Amino acid sequence: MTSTLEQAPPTTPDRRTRVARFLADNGALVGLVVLCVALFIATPDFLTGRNLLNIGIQVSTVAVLAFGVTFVIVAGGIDLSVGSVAALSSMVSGWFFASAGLPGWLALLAGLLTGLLTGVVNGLASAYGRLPSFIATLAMLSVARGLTLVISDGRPIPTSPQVSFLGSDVGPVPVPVIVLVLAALVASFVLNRTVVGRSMYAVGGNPEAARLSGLPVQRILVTVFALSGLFAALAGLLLAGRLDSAQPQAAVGYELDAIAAVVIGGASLAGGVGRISGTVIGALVLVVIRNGLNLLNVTSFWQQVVIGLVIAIAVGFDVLRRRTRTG
Amino acid sequence: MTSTLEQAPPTTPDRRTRVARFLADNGALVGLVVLCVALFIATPDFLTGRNLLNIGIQVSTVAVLAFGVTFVIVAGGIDLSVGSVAALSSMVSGWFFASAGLPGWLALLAGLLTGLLTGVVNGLASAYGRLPSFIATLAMLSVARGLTLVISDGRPIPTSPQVSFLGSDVGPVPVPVIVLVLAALVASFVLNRTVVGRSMYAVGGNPEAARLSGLPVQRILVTVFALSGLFAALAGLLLAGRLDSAQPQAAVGYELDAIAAVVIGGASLAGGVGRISGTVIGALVLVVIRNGLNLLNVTSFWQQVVIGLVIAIAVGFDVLRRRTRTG
Amino acid sequence: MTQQPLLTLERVSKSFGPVTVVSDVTVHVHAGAVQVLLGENGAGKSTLIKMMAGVHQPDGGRVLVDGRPVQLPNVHAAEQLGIATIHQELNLVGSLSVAENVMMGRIPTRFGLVDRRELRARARAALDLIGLDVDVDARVGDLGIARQQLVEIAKALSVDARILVLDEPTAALTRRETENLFRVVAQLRARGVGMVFISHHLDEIAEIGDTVLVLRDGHAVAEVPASTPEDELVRLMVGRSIDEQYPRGTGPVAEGTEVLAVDGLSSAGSFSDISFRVRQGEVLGIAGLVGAGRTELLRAIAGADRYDAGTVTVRGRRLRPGDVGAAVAAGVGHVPEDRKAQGLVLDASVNDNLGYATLASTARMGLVDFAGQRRRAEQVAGTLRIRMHDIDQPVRSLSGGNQQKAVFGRWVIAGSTVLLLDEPTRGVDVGAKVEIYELINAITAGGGAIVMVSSELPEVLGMSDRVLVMRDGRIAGELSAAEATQDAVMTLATRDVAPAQP
Amino acid sequence: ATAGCNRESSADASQPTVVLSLSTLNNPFFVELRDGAQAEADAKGADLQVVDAQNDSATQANQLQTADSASTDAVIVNPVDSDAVGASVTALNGSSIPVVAVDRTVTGADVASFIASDNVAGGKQAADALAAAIGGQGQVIVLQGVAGTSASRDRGQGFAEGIAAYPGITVVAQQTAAFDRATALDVTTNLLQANPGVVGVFAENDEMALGAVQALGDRAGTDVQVAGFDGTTDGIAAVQAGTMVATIAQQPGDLGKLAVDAALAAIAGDEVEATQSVEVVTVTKDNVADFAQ
Ligand SMILES: Nc1ncnc2c1ncn2[C@@H]1O[C@H](COP(=O)(O)OP(=O)(O)OP(=O)(O)O)[C@@H](O)[C@H]1O
Ligand SMILES: Nc1ncnc2c1ncn2[C@@H]1O[C@H](COP(=O)(O)OP(=O)(O)OP(=O)(O)O)[C@@H](O)[C@H]1O
Ligand SMILES: O[C@@H]1[C@H](O)[C@H](O)CO[C@H]1O
Ligand SMILES: [Mg+2]
Ligand SMILES: [Mg+2]
Repeated sequence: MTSTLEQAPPTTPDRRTRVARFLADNGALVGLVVLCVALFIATPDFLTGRNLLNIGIQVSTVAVLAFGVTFVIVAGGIDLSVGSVAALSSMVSGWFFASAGLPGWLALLAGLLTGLLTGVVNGLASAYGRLPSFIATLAMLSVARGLTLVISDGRPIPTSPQVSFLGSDVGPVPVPVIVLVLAALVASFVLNRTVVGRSMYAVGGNPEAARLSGLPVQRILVTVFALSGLFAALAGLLLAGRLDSAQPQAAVGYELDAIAAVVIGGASLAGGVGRISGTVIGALVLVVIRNGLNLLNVTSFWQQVVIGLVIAIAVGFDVLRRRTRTG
Repeated sequence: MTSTLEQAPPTTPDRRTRVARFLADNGALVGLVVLCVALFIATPDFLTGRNLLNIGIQVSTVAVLAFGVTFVIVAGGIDLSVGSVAALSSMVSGWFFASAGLPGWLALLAGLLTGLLTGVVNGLASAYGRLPSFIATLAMLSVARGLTLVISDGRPIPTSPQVSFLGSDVGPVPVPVIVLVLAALVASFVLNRTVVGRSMYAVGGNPEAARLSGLPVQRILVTVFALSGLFAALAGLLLAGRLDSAQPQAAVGYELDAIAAVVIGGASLAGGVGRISGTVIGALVLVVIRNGLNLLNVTSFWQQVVIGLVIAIAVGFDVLRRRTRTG
Repeated sequence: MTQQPLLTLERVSKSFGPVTVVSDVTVHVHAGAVQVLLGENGAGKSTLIKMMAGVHQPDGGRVLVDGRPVQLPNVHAAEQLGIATIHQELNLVGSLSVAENVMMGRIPTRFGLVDRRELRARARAALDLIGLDVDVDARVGDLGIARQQLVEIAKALSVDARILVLDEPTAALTRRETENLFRVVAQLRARGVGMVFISHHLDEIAEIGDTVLVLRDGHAVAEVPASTPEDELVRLMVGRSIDEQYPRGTGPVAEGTEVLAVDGLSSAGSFSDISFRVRQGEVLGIAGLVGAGRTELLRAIAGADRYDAGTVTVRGRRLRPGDVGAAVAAGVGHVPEDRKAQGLVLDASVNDNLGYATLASTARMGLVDFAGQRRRAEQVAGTLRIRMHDIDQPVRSLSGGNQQKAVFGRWVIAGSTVLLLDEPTRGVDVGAKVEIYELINAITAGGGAIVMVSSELPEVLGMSDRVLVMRDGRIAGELSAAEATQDAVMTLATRDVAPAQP
Repeated sequence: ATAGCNRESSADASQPTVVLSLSTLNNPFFVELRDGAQAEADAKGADLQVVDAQNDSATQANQLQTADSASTDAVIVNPVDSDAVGASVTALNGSSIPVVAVDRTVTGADVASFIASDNVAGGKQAADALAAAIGGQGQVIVLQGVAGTSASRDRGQGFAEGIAAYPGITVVAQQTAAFDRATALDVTTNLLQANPGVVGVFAENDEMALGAVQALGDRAGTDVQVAGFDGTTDGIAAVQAGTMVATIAQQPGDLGKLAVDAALAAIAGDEVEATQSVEVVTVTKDNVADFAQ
């Protein structure tokens, strides 16, 4: 999308400190901080340990989904299927446990594999079948949701204890928060330290250059979508764990939240740009607004108005900051 | 999105006939024709005059929405707000008629103006505020829906006779079909014949080159989003006319359908490519599948699976055709 | 050279759709030798080397490596056989670092993970080879096009290749970088690397080439030693001789009115306190080394970038900073240095690309003048001899030199009277260059004014009435046409003056 | 059915074809309604074609239009919105295809029969049940359904009217959780931060009530009482387990069954009752055994 227009103006990276660099790379952070300070002033309930843990739990699903989407967007694609894939994965896991009688941990594995598999299908369709990823994953959005409904016959299925564990606490710390942190570390590690991760930036930034440099572009794309499917499955299992059941309508529409988190976090839909830390911030922006509006008991009609404005303003901070810095 | 990867290889258009050119430019047409033939064989109810008119009516809303989105996508942006803007516009129109007592045609005009205005706001935010259009219009998606609920207090509002007329018939011909045809002609005229329309292709293809050629990129972007808002309003009024009421939850999620219609019609989300005839075909693909599956009484869970597969296959035809042609 | 060639393209042909662009051509690449490919824009040089690089597959004929027929289905296959290629167009990822770009596809790993230290070290070594002094951690997108070209070269050099293919590597370079490159080429030759070299700078051919294969319209027309006189090469290439390479005739109108005035223009980090005037009929050349700030200056004048201080005045009217539209309306035309990123909408047709600057001005009631546009485009395409088979073909499918002509042609159609040219003849063949120079003459004869930035010093010297030399963002000196010699310019360009920025 | 073109139906000619247009199937309530209808259709030898409007009035209009042009003998409609469906039903009236409304009414057109439970009354019953459980005292929160749906409007209205009778009870927060369990979990968690003293929750459906139970953890059924609406399998189970204090049981299976009966009667030209209301029962610990399967 209007690549040049909507991309960050080039930064001049010489001799900047690490902190400054982090700030520069994570634009929406300023927006998030402003949002938090505003909520802290507006309501004493916001900055309590308990509420912060709640936010941690609530952000876990969308953030984990969004990690997968980050890979895809960095590589220049889009994944609309993550919400449906999350639902399908948890449903398959639930079905293997409840109806097929598989041991709980195997059922959990089956769920993850389901996500991986749907991701591979997305990847094959877009890398080898040459479908635009928007179309390939839109098709999967519909197919995966349909299969979820077929498997469940539209009814929730109870989940295995292993999945339910994902929704519980270890001591004072909620498991979703632990999973979130681990997933962020893994995703960030893959993106920054592995060859395939670095290659994603090349494929998204300039696919022609990537190809002419001998990168296996198609295999990288399949990996990217496979990872997205895997993270979607993990998100789906987290959600099922929290609800103690796999819901047929779980995560409907979450793809938009996940993509929004990635873009708020500074990634460009044109590809080649994006970081996991940014995605975490983007997801937090979305969750903190909703949490705050609930705390403030803003009526539900006005909530939507406010959510929209806050998203625009949070990203606006980033734009403003970049513009003043580069003159 | 992976611009080079997902784009059509360049075409060699020498001395092709107009028909061949039309076919080449409207890839999904083959998919649509195959789909229709299959349905014709499968059920006698498909190819009746009555059902074809129904399809015409059913396609009108999503096609008109998608015309507006075509401008935006050609110019390299995206518009997620069209569904909400459609709802808001019809609601404002309904409110002016029912609560403010404006004459029906003025109320209709107020609805169109509402769409135009929200579009201008989207355009300003993305052209001058430098928000990625994904974010600007995502914010508007939320704000416009919220305002719709606020205005209506969550209740449907009856519409003016002028709006209801949009849902009626003139002799044997449904008004939505007439509006659809007129809207397609206007949109196609704007895109192909006017300076601003041709400029959209340049802006979407390479915004920097467009700017350095002296094209007023920012003003063009504002126009693009304004047109999108206007067409969304028209779609909203059509919908309200068909339902004889402005619904607070009207057109939820239609943005994805509209974008899908544009992309199935051959446009690239990377910008610079797209045509109104393609969008019509894309919208027809979506509507014909749903109509056909209803006629065939495919159970609703499986329907979603089939819809996904058909979308992928319809676009796959296009990809296949292009690949064999260019070797 | 009786030994077996490292690489042979044997009677290869290639067509795109109905158009045959290479037909029955044989090329040999020998160890320790530089095979030059010469031909007009669109003659098929790049297409030929893409068949060596595994980008295109020949429709007819064979590729032989060490005498054995091979298949090169993709770039990777070519690399495996030790073939490294510098393509004519830049192939870099702007959002990645210099180091990652240099090592792309060959990122060093330790325990399966990116070995950053090794990555930087190897990239550094490759950059040192050609004498490019940039931070290996800098984003490539932040570099100017000349430095990007050097990164591209370093990328190919860092491969331990047996065969190195260089498609117009010097087009974006000044003499100094070119010399560095040739030094490396000489070293590689000594080590037995076989090379293919393409350039439109004929003087470079004798300097580093061994044999020259001349192509015309996709056919091989002659194979001659690189020592062949330039005139003869030109004749072989274009089928006629060129009387005068730089046909700059009359200078500026003596008392011509001032057309462009730049006063105290400054932009932090790019250039500082630039003032000059250009009169009717004048060609002002701007010379300088890579990174001297010439491009930024030109962009600021054209309205492409904002600036911090100073004014730009065209025929007495001050131009609003950062407003290209206003500049265009005032008769300013700007040929940017990077045709692919800044000049062209690659997927749009040649016709459309030629018409963008005149889209609005030729419209009636907001409607596009299609017939007139096509007429104008066909005419200018003829004048500039843009080689294509259809004016509606996407500009992406034109050869590099012809793309460059399309950017120039846009402003010819617009009738611009103040042309800001940034490397206007990059990649353009000798014949077509003369056409461009003739157009420059026509514009100045009609009372227009030209500012020309070029890294090709002979071009600056041959076509300018006056030369400004920039160094570190400042004007280091001004030379009249008579004073301007290669030495005088280089002295100013490299003399130590206080840098613009602390 | 007035298509006039060809009338050869794919189904057995003796088998009447009934189209059931549901507002959504992404909700156990409607799944149970469908199952009730399907079982009855099978028993009576009718061909039931189920379509899912996915909570979108326009999709429903499209589907009803499609039904009108196909070989349909009767239509059962569960409107996404009562007003919006009027035009489509009018068209069916014009084609003389009998229409039965189920769960939500149709305004502005004729229906052979309307089969439903009274959502406003149900809302009042929920208020009474919740008030009884918390002793007529304390703060409560309300989880609203999808904004703008008639079910949410009517239940909210009924609850507000009902709770007004208890001056000791204050509604401290009303927030939408979109009829969705996961959303309700987050929203309830958040509301509890701002309102730690809450003793009761009314959710406009069971899915949201179950989300609230999840958010409350141990406090559900002890410190805080949760009342839901629908009487879904999970909801009934929660009442049995004591985590929910009450659910207002509609009997979706019965709704479906009666709707099919009414449609078949209308096809046969028999007399059909204009409105049939299905009992809305307040299910609490006391009577839950009658509802549990
Ligand atoms: N993908 C393509 N589709 C159609 N025509 C093409 C394509 N690629 C190249 N051509 C045509 O092939 C011809 C040869 O192009 P090529 O790039 O090989 O020229 P070149 O000799 O390298 O020219 P230059 O000196 O300008 O770089 C040109 O006329 C060009 O338009
Ligand atoms: N070694 C260096 N590292 C980083 N920046 C540099 C260096 N040398 C010069 N620059 C900056 O680069 C900018 C010059 O831009 P640019 O390279 O486009 O100039 P140019 O004269 O047009 O050269 P080119 O031939 O590359 O177009 C100036 O702002 C200058 O301060
Ligand atoms: O009656 C139904 C159910 O309560 C469902 O949970 C939401 O929609 C209503 O119409
Ligand atoms: Mg070339
Ligand atoms: Mg330059």
